[in-house]
Amino acid sequence: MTRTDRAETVLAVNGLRIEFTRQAGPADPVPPAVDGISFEVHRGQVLALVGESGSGKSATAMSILGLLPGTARVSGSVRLEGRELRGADAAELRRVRGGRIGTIFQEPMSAFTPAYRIGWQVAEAIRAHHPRMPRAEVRARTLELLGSVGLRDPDRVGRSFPHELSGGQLQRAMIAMAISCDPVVLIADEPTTALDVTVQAGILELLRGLRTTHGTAILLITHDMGVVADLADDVVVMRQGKVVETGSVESVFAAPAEDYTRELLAAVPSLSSLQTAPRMPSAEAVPGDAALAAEARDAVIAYGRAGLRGGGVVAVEGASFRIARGKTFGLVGESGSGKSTLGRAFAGLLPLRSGSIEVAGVDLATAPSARMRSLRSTLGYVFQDPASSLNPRSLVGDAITEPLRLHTRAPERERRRRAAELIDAVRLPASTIDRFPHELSGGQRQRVAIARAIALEPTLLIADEPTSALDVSVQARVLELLAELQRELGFACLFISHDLAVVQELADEVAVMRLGRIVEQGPAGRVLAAPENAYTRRLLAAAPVADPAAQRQRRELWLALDADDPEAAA
Amino acid sequence: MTATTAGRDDLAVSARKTGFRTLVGKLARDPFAVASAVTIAVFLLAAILADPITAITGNDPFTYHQDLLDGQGQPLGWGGGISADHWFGVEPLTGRDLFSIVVYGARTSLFIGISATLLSVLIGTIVGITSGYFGGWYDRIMSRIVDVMFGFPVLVFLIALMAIIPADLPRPPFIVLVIGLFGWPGISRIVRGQALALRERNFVVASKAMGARSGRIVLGQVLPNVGATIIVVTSLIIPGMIAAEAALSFLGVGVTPPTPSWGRTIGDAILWVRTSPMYLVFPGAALFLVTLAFNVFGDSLRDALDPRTARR
Amino acid sequence: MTLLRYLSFRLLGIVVVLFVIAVVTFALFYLLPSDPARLACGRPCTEANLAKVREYMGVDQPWFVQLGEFLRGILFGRTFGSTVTIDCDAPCFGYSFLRNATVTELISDRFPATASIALGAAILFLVTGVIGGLIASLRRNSVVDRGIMTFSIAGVSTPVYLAGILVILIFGFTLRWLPTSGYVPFEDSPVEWLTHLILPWVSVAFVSAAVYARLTRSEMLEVMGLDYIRTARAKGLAEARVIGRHGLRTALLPVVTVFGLDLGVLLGGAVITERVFAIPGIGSLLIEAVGAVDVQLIVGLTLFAAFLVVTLNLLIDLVYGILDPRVRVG
Amino acid sequence: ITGCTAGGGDTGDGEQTLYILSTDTTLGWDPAINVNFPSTWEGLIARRLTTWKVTDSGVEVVPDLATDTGTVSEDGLSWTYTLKDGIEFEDGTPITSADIKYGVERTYSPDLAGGLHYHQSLIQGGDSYAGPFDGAELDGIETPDDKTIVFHLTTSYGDWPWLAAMNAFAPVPVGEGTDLAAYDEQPIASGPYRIESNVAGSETVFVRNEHWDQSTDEVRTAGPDKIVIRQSQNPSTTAQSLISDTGDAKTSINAYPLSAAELALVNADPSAQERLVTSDGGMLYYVALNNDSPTLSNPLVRQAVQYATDRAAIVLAQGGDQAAVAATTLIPGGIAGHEDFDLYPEDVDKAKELLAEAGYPDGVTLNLWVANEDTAAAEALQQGLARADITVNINPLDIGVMYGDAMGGNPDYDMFLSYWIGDYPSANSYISLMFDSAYIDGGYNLSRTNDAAVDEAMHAAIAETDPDQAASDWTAIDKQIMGLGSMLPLYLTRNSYLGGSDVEPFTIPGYPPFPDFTTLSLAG
Ligand SMILES: Nc1ncnc2c1ncn2[C@@H]1O[C@H](COP(=O)(O)OP(=O)(O)OP(=O)(O)O)[C@@H](O)[C@H]1O
Ligand SMILES: Nc1ncnc2c1ncn2[C@@H]1O[C@H](COP(=O)(O)OP(=O)(O)OP(=O)(O)O)[C@@H](O)[C@H]1O
Ligand SMILES: [Mg+2]
Ligand SMILES: [Mg+2]
Repeated sequence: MTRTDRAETVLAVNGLRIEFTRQAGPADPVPPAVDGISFEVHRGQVLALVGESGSGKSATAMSILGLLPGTARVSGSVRLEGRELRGADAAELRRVRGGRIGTIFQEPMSAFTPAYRIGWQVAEAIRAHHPRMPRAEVRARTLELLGSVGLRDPDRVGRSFPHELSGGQLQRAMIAMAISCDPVVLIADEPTTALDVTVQAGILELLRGLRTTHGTAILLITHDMGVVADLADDVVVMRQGKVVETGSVESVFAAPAEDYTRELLAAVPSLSSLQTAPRMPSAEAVPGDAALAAEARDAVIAYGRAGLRGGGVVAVEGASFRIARGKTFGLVGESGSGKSTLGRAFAGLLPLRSGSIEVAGVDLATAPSARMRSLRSTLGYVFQDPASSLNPRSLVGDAITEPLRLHTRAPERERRRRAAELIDAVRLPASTIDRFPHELSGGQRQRVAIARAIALEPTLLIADEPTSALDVSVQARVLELLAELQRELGFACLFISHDLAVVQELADEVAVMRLGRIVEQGPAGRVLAAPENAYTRRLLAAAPVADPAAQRQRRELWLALDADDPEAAA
Repeated sequence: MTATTAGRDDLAVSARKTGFRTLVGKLARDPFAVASAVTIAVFLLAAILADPITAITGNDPFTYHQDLLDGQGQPLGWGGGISADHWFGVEPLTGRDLFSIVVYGARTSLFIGISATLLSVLIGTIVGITSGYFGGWYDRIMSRIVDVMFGFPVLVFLIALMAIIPADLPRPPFIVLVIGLFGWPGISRIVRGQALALRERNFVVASKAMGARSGRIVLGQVLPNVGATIIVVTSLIIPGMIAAEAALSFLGVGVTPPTPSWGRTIGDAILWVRTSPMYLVFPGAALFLVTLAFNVFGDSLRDALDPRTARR
Repeated sequence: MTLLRYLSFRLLGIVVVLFVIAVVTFALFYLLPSDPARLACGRPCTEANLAKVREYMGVDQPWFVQLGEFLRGILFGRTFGSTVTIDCDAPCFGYSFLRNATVTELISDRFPATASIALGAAILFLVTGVIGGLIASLRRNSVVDRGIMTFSIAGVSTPVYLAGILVILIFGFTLRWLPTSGYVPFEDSPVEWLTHLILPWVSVAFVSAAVYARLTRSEMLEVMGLDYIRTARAKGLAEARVIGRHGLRTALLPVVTVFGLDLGVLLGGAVITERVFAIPGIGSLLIEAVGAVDVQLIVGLTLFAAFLVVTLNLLIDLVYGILDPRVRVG
Repeated sequence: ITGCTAGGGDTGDGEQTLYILSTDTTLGWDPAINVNFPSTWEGLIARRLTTWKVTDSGVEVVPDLATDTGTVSEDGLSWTYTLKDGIEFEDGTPITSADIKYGVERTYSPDLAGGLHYHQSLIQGGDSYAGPFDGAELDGIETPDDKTIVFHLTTSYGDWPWLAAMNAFAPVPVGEGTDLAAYDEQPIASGPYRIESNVAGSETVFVRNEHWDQSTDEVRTAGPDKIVIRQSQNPSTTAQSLISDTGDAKTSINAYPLSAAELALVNADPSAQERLVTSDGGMLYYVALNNDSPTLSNPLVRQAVQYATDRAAIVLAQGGDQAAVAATTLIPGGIAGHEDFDLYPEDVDKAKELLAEAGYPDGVTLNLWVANEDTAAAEALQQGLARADITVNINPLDIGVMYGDAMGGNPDYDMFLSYWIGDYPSANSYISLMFDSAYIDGGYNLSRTNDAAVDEAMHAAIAETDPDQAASDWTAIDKQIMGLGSMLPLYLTRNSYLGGSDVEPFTIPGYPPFPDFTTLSLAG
């Protein structure tokens, strides 16, 4: 913070230190989660807090509002508009929370109380700070807020329960709630992590608007360097609870002073240059039958029971593509476009309403159950959410060798040896084998899931967003690992992601999905560099890159495309 | 697959202990668990070794000692006739040795309480898991059966049944069967709810994707995750079952006299509580202690089995 | 499935359940070698007299015929009596020959007492249990928490009759605060109604509240760690509101389920409590009916109890939908 | 509120209320089916032709609605009664002989089964009569005028005067009582009280019947202004509140005898002890030894059981001599025909010998049916018999189910423990119902005694109209039956009642062992 032409400081954190004590048991020393960090946030500015997972970003944000659990010990000072917040009494804290400081949480899905309607929850936030405001006015203000965050139908959204809305809609509602009392500071903890790029772009745009129109100061927490480049004015890089580097976004991105920052930036996968002009379709090399690992033909997949007149949710409509042996087939598209559904169908977990899917020449719909089971031994599956795909009560070693137990007669000792091999293959410390999933970090869990998927040396690996929950450095490692394993084992891979850069790095072929349909497919280089479909182009434009200058151009491009497209996402 | 694992064979030997021994180790470090386990063990031992234990004073729960009573059948002497021969005193009206009655009563009450619980938990778990996991028509039919079971007054059934079964057949197994067979719907409901949620969890789907058969998924993935609930329910139900036996005896459809049972003794002793309080205190305390122990032990066991609280 | 379809499906289920219960109960008492006519026949009982009574009670018929008549009575009503005519209008749930009254009348006579015990006790144990569990969860691992949990274990471990007798001894005879037995209808004297019911309520609540305290505590511990609680706090809500509106609301879901069952069972007759406190309710009526092998009354009461349980089940499922919109039907 | 209002039964205007605390949960008052003794509750509302006068020494039949206790014809087949003047129902209509006839006729309706039916087959035409509701009349009863009623019997019957005192001989206004449920709840009273309200399971309230005239009634004194029968009372709490003697308890009395535990409570409280009234005898507890059982069909085994019985233990298990006296005969003390004898003085060795002789040197195993509430006696019996290697399996049952089974074609027991009290104080009512072979299936002949000699002797004794001759006949029959060994009398209860301090002192004879509510009065 060297510049002097700064706007006034609204939030100042000084020498913040956070320690978590354990509930019971021996008092083995735990290193502090946050160790003496300081930064300032200025009116109308965005300060980004970046760093690897577990570096203390969220803990810092929570401590500002005094929302850490009772096991946390906090020292240092947090000043809001010059007043000390640490040690403030409950009433003062309540006034600040939601009043002076608004908060947007990670994972909008779980951040709303499931039992109440969205409108009610937003109104509750208003009433908490304006207890005497008349009902009608509260209602009007709620609708106005929901409208102001770009929700198309605020009335309907207000009447909806959280589970009835999409992640993007919820995140917007969350922002509406956060700004309901015109806060001077907005804390946004990973506001877009779970969202797809087009929605993300919309939300970032919204935050930017807030900053300019209301002069709100924003403390942005993220590990997505593209998002930082897109929105932030200043950056604080954290690692293991300490500040590594501070500076303006331009200076940090252009000339990182610390090794760690450099590493972090280098790990960000980047989209190669983007062409937005439509091109003539060109003939594409389609793999012949011999080289085929799997194929979908006019697959229609629906959830729910099919009534007489269709019924249920049709999630995938008429998808056809082929996956060549040893190649990676990328599946991209916005959230809810049916990517995971297709993935599940390839594993035979969902019935097809019509069409067919063949894996290794076997039609999944007609295969007898014994055939199906043996087929599954040649299939690896990495689920979208790695944490939940591991049984919390199984040790990692047992989880990894589950396929061996199911399909081979390998004795215990042999299984254990194999587990050690696999753990090693995914570059995890050997001790991981005897841990429970909850004792691992997200990245580690993801790797365990991969290890399990390749345990039987599959011919087809379905990887559903294997890196979505990871920070860039870990993500880079996992992707590298996947590529390496593929080279080694030669499996075909159905790679599902909404991160175009990641897909570009890994995939040979790409299909772009939207609303259950494949809108465009072809070689990765072609589709991602010179998309023919308008939607693909918009998707590409929405993906932020970790370069502030370049990102500014991309943003303008995206805004232009967005304005063109009548069906731009809500 | 790579050379790096070559030198790592040491790994293959020392597996992390997740089995019974670790569990015991964890429990051993929890003073509440130890205390309750010891209590339960003492009662179980007393139940099993009822004969030698009561033989110490040369008593049994059946012999009348009416010489120890006054003309109205009240125990003579302090504390309901407590003496070196009769540690807990004697029963009013009959003069039977109360210590023997409590010790032998443990046999009946614990046998009925534990077996009926096991029966209920077994059926409840099987029905609950399968109907939660498989769903569909099976689940709907099972839910209706559970409704029937809930709606049916056990007591009527028991009273009627007791009149049908031949008198010379021992009653405890029948009581176990009946209260066990009527006790499972509650458990099945709880388990079903959990299984329903677990079915959608990714690790269950993952297991399916790996080619596991339904049976294996139910046993290997679903069951361990409802285990904690089952254990807690079990520990809560055992006292309930002992109390149910006691209540049946209170209503006169319990075990046949003179077979000692805590429930019957307590039911009788209540009438005497003001004139011979010790008659109620000893069996009452025994019932209370053992149910308390089961509850506390259940709580500890749940904590010990949950990997998330492993480091406590 | 629409709400209407769901409801009709469930109502059909209730009918089936009740039918099954009626069949089982009839069959069960037919298995009994007891002859209800002999018990009704008076002293001395001649063969001729017995035959008349048998015919009059309808027990000379095979059980399925009796069952058929019974079911027909529910739908269309029926008449009893040989030289006098006793009308039992639809829905007729039977007639007690020993009491010269239709089962419906008997139930409506006795139900207020049972309902008074059940509802009062239910409210008491629900409120104390939930509040106890709530306090314990908020003061986790404190002395208060341990105290409440120990007390609740004591409750679980106490048979209800023991609790009943103990409260009678303490509050009725030692302290002489409250009457110890009997039931006074609310219409006669609300005050007496209340004072007569306090002890039954307390003894039932002491035993049952424990379960609720434990359940509430564990659910609250779970829920209060969820993300949306943090959101509610970050909005600047008062802690009481966070706990009450956001925490408890979800934590109460399983409590509601258990409560529905408990209430259903209690309403169907608190047999032991009624016996200990000498309250003429459905439970004691059932015991008497069984003792007298009054088959129609037994079946009628059984059906009534079952009906309460299954209807409350349905009701709870619907309430569940209100509390948790995610499982809402329709 | 029980125990909270001060001042006993005196309500504001000096009205006195007697509270009778009963465990009953339903009380029906239709005289056709009510089985109360004439001296207890039903006697308060229903007068009958004759009634009981209870004194310290026992009970005698005295005129009630009739001017005398009836005149019997030479052949003993017709009984004639003349009604008093000035007798009215509670609504003021005079009671006529037709009302009495109608009342008796009602008891024949199958819709009103369940009462005492001793008179039914005795009266001519009774076997084919099915009640008055369809207009039919019973030929055996004649009412030449409003004041006279004549009963024509099929056979002479020595105990007839006792029968005429039963509830069946209470008047019911002709044509009334067709709504059976309503009439059972609130019959039309002829006694000193009428029913003001009757809530099943809760309480029955008796208030004064203004149309009852004391001068026409030589027994009832109608002391309290109001009598409330509290139903569904818990025996243990009843005893506790009577001991405490506060509030309503001062004018309360228990309807059913105190148990051993309750007695112990009374004994611990000197002031309560003073108020305790105990009868000399009461219900006869007995064990019927099933003559049809494979083992007990052998008279030697039955005798072994008799010899091995430990009556002292059984009596103490009831609460000692304060609560019971050992019984060795069928006819209890206080009943004409009673003679003290013991054919089987306790002798375990003899019992073993008999068993060995019967071919059971290692003992026998017998099952015993007993009602849930009587298991204490069963256990004490069990331990006594165990001394002679007789193993007893106790099968406690609900009392209704137990009788329903035993009489309903499933007499699957070896021994059956229960109690008996005659419906009127005659040896006949203690013996004939229990040992006449006609009552084996479906009746109270639970020992299934089928002995032609016994049958014959009983029929003769029943027809005997000379009381003294009848008494000695019954004594002989008592010995005869005891000789068969098929009946094991255990003990007679001594019934204890505890009145509140405002209940005037009273006594209880051995028969009927209940307080005489028709004469009970309150102090003040
Ligand atoms: N309630 C808690 N109890 C104990 N330790 C905690 C708690 N919350 C966080 N920590 C620890 O504090 C450290 C900082 O966590 P924090 O959530 O701030 O990380 P983060 O930078 O937000 O990571 P991510 O990018 O994964 O969200 C981590 O090591 C974490 O394990
Ligand atoms: N179990 C289900 N039942 C009903 N509808 C479902 C179910 N799972 C998914 N859907 C719906 O199917 C559609 C496709 O979902 P899918 O999970 O395949 O999307 P996705 O492309 O993987 O999205 P994301 O990027 O968010 O993972 C969505 O509209 C979704 O709401
Ligand atoms: Mg975080
Ligand atoms: Mg997905």
